[in-house]
Amino acid sequence: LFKSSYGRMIQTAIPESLYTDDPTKVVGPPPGAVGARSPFEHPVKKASDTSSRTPLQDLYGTITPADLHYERHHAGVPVIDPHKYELLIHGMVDKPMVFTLADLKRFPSVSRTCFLECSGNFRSNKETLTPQEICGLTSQSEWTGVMLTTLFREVGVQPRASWFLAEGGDAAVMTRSVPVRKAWDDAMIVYAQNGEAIRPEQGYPARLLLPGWEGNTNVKWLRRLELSDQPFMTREETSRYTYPVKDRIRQFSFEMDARSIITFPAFPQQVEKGWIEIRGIAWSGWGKIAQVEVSTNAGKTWQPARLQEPVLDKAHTAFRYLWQWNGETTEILSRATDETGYTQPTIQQLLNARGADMGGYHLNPVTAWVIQRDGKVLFRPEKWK
Amino acid sequence: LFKSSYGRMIQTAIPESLYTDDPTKVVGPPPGAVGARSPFEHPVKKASDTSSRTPLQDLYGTITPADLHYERHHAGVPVIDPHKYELLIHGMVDKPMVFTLADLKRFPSVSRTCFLECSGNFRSNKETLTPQEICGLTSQSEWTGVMLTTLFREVGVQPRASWFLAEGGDAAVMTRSVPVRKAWDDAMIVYAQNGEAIRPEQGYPARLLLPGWEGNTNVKWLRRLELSDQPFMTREETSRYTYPVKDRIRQFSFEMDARSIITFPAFPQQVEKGWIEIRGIAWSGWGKIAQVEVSTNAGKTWQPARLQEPVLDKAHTAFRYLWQWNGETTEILSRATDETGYTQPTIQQLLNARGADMGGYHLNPVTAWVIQRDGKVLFRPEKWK
Amino acid sequence: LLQDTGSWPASFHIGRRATLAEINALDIDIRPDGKGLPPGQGNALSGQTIYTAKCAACHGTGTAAMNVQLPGPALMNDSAGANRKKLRTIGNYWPYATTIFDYIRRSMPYNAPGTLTPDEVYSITAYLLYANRIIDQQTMMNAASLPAVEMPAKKLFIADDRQGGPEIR
Amino acid sequence: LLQDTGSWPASFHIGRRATLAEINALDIDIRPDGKGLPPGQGNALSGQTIYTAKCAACHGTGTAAMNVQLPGPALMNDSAGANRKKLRTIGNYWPYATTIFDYIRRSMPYNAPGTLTPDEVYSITAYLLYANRIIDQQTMMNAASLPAVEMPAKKLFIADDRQGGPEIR
Ligand code: HEC
Ligand code: HEC
Ligand SMILES: [Ca+2]
Ligand SMILES: [Ca+2]
Ligand SMILES: [Ca+2]
Ligand SMILES: [Ca+2]
Ligand SMILES: [Ca+2]
Ligand SMILES: [Ca+2]
Ligand SMILES: [Co+2]
Ligand SMILES: [Co+2]
Repeated sequence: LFKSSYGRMIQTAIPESLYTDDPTKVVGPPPGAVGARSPFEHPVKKASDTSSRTPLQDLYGTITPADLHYERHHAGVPVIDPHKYELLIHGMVDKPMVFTLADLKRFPSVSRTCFLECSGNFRSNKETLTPQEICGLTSQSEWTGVMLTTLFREVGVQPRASWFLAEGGDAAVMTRSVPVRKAWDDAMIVYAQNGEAIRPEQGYPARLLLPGWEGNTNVKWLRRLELSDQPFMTREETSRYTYPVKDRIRQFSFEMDARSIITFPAFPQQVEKGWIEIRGIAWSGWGKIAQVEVSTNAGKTWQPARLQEPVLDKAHTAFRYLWQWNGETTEILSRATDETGYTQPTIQQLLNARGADMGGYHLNPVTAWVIQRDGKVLFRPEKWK
Repeated sequence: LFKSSYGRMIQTAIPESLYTDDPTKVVGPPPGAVGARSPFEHPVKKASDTSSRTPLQDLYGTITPADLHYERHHAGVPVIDPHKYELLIHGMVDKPMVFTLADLKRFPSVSRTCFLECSGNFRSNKETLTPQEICGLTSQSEWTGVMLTTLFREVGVQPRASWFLAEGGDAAVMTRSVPVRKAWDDAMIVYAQNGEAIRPEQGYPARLLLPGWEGNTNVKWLRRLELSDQPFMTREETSRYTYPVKDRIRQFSFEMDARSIITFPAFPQQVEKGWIEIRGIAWSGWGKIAQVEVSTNAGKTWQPARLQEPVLDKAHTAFRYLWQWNGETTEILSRATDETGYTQPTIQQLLNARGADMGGYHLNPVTAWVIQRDGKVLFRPEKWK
Repeated sequence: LLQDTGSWPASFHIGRRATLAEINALDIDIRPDGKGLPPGQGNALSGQTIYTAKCAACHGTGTAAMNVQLPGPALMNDSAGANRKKLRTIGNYWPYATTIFDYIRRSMPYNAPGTLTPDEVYSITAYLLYANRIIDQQTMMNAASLPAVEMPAKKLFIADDRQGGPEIR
Repeated sequence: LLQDTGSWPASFHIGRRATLAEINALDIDIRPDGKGLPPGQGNALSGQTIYTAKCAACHGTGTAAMNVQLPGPALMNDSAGANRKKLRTIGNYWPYATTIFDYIRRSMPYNAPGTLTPDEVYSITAYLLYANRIIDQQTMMNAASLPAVEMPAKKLFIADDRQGGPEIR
């Protein structure tokens, strides 16, 4: 008689024994305190020693679930007690000050949805790469916090201050120098992500958010800001996050250039002849996405894709393009154009601009997927080294 | 020597032993496959036998984390195998059809962010109620799926069809009748929520989404749609989700009227004299929020609050109002106005319109918080029965 | 939000045609005009026996709120149409008799939904109509008689007249 | 996005003034001009001993990529400024000597960060500069001499000239 589990199950662990041929005949677990994924869904980040990548091909729309946000740390994820947390702002200010987390939350707040992207976000070594492997070091959240200007106003940043050091409270004591102009533009100190407290991997309890700027500058577990009249030339802005351009080394490359990737169809999908909605995301660190074009004939001709409204500033923007595949081998590509008029380049255009030794940061080439006759989809690797 | 846990910890369970006075001295867990909340954060839904409520006072911005989305089921959460899932559309159509989940995902897709709210979302019985307890039966997600019109076009809905039955695959085999006009307007069948597959509690693998309409009509675990020239008069639209208005019973009340609630400061917060940013959310099932006004003197005068951009159609909209509290006892209130010109009423206005026996559905009164001299915040209960 | 469907094909050729057998297996709803009612019948006499065995444990047999809190709501009122403010039941709040059949067949008993035969559902429906003073104990309920039952609360129902705009309704 | 701050008070009176002791406890950064360098000193001779004990296990002592994959990157090149395309090291890629001190003090050794004394950091810094053929084995590194070290790669660095707009850079 008691097929019912009413009142006895906890929803965070639905056992296999509950699986049934006809769910209309079995009462399920009642409402609970915290939900959980369906036991049939297992989206995971792909982790290496130093980073883990968002499964772009498993996602829909534009929000990245917080537990699938990409990670890049330089000494792991610190455990920070929010009651002990403090942010120090000092240097070229009238009044050096300390703010607790509760203090930060009391200031006027702002929410904004934008992407983060590691500037080393590109892999291209073989055909069997997923969108996650090619460029899963980007994710998007709705962030909430205080505008950095609000705090700069409070401490009285001096007119001659042109840079600030942002320092993390992790075991790398991560530091980056940031031009003060970014604070007057749109920098924030954020303590919330997708509606709840920011996650440990994204900087709990508070991080710097520099919309559109390379991930590493968005210092996590932020403990200190020092105002200065010059950059500090930390290891992360000299030995790392710089790259050869012709015979020089380009430094302080902050904005992430416009980029897009088709996430469906993509390896390891297999598609059928007929109507296919080509889907992907496009973003730019310079502003809004103005247009995404899709080619279904290996780049010979391009058609505009539909953009999902609302198109936000410096945000992952979903695009879609309806295509009837005739079953012949072909290549599909996407390219993003942002509101500054910049169009996502090919790897060859990047090579022309930067030289053959161009290094691995800030690479945003158009990527192509080969659709084989059997419907299998393969990445088309770019070879340039 | 080995304080480091590098490579040995898994991040989904950071043990207390890792807590340290100085996180800059201890390497933390490396990047992982799935993130987790900080061990210091425990947002939870408040569950009864039949529903669980979103902790509005613990949230920031406008997205509700999927595992904190409110729940209301009539026979628990079914476990549905996505590979066996099918949606049947039949009745007054030219071509009755069956769609698998994979089929639904192949059609042209759309993402939209909107709220859901149970039409029974109101409690008012005592002073010590949190926003969660007063009106936590509302949450917001970014939903992705197929427009219902896309499917209706495919099956050929007949011109005389004016209603459709939506039926769930749970043990209640939940059914509601919906006017076909909502399909031509903005109804969707959604399979994704906040970037990932929809959660079991919200209808995995697919549910009906009727933006702005009472939660119960957004049938979860959707298995069947039947087109008809009349409503089916199911239990949920006769015995339930109807309410006495004067001497009659009002039926088919779909749209959720404009509403707002201050979520900070709110019970059980205690505030200090000085500057306070009053925060809350406002929403309307009839369209966009046009304005939110805040009163800090028990309703004598009202001032416009700032609305967080982008203000979306039928969506939770964050509002903020900067206020300097002088330490005297007072009452703070918010009231929303939507783009149709409707302003959130007082309970007295609702009583005047509906009569003393007005029942518990579709109640959206202005709610007031009493700020005591000691900074403690209490709800001001409404008594009308 | 809505797509520009101008360039769309007449059909995407996604999904497959439903068979009549597939439709019949799921098409369990009953409309107020009786459409969907299966063959079979039953009256309050047989219904009372089934109700006592399968329903009373959760819904009780009384008409008023008892001291114990039951898992399911009360289903009966002393006199049709009365006491609506105190207790909403089939007798004083349900506008269509067909809804009783539809709901019990799909959702009840709560712990074993979908297990009742059509005759059992007709019988229990007849019993609940009888216990709410709407039909008498012998009247057979079937596909012809059930939709014809006049429910006392029907006249009370009005369609929502809210329409947006400044007026509070 | 930016707030209309017109109606804001000059101060919200949230947060508190930092004390000098608090600032000094956290203010560990070193600027290229030497600002922030603590008292103390060391040269490559003492540095090599410490490096062998605390760093070599992860970073090796060689200058070329070895067959074993070490946990940390190689830090030395045979000749200053050479082989940049093959191996990026302090000698051929780091523009400021102060960065070595700053980074080692805050982040190394990887498994015990923040445990080195100023003298130890000066010594290791001197050793790494020596091993990269930039200074000789005896030269003392301290708050005065370290910022004065000319790094071979400095002349290579240029500020980003991307500025949005159609041009690919
Ligand atoms: C194990 C407990 C249980 C049993 C046994 C049970 N029910 Fe129910 N019944 C419930 C619950 C709980 C509800 C409310 C469900 C909801 O609101 O979604 C309910 C609701 C109902 C309703 C709707 C009441 C209203 O006011 O809307 C009817 C009619 C009903 N049951 C009839 C029956 C019949 C007939 C049987 C036996 C064949 C039965 N029930 C057996 C628990 C039970
Ligand atoms: C347990 C392993 C380990 C030990 C011991 C260790 N390191 Fe490291 N070191 C690393 C790793 C890993 C990195 C790379 C960190 C990163 O990229 O964030 C690194 C990076 C560095 C760098 C930056 C290299 C570059 O090219 O940017 C320097 C300089 C350095 N270490 C110096 C030292 C010194 C000096 C010591 C001893 C006092 C030391 N390390 C001990 C693992 C170690
Ligand atoms: Ca549940
Ligand atoms: Ca720049
Ligand atoms: Ca991690
Ligand atoms: Ca209506
Ligand atoms: Ca039917
Ligand atoms: Ca300093
Ligand atoms: Co990075
Ligand atoms: Co509801």
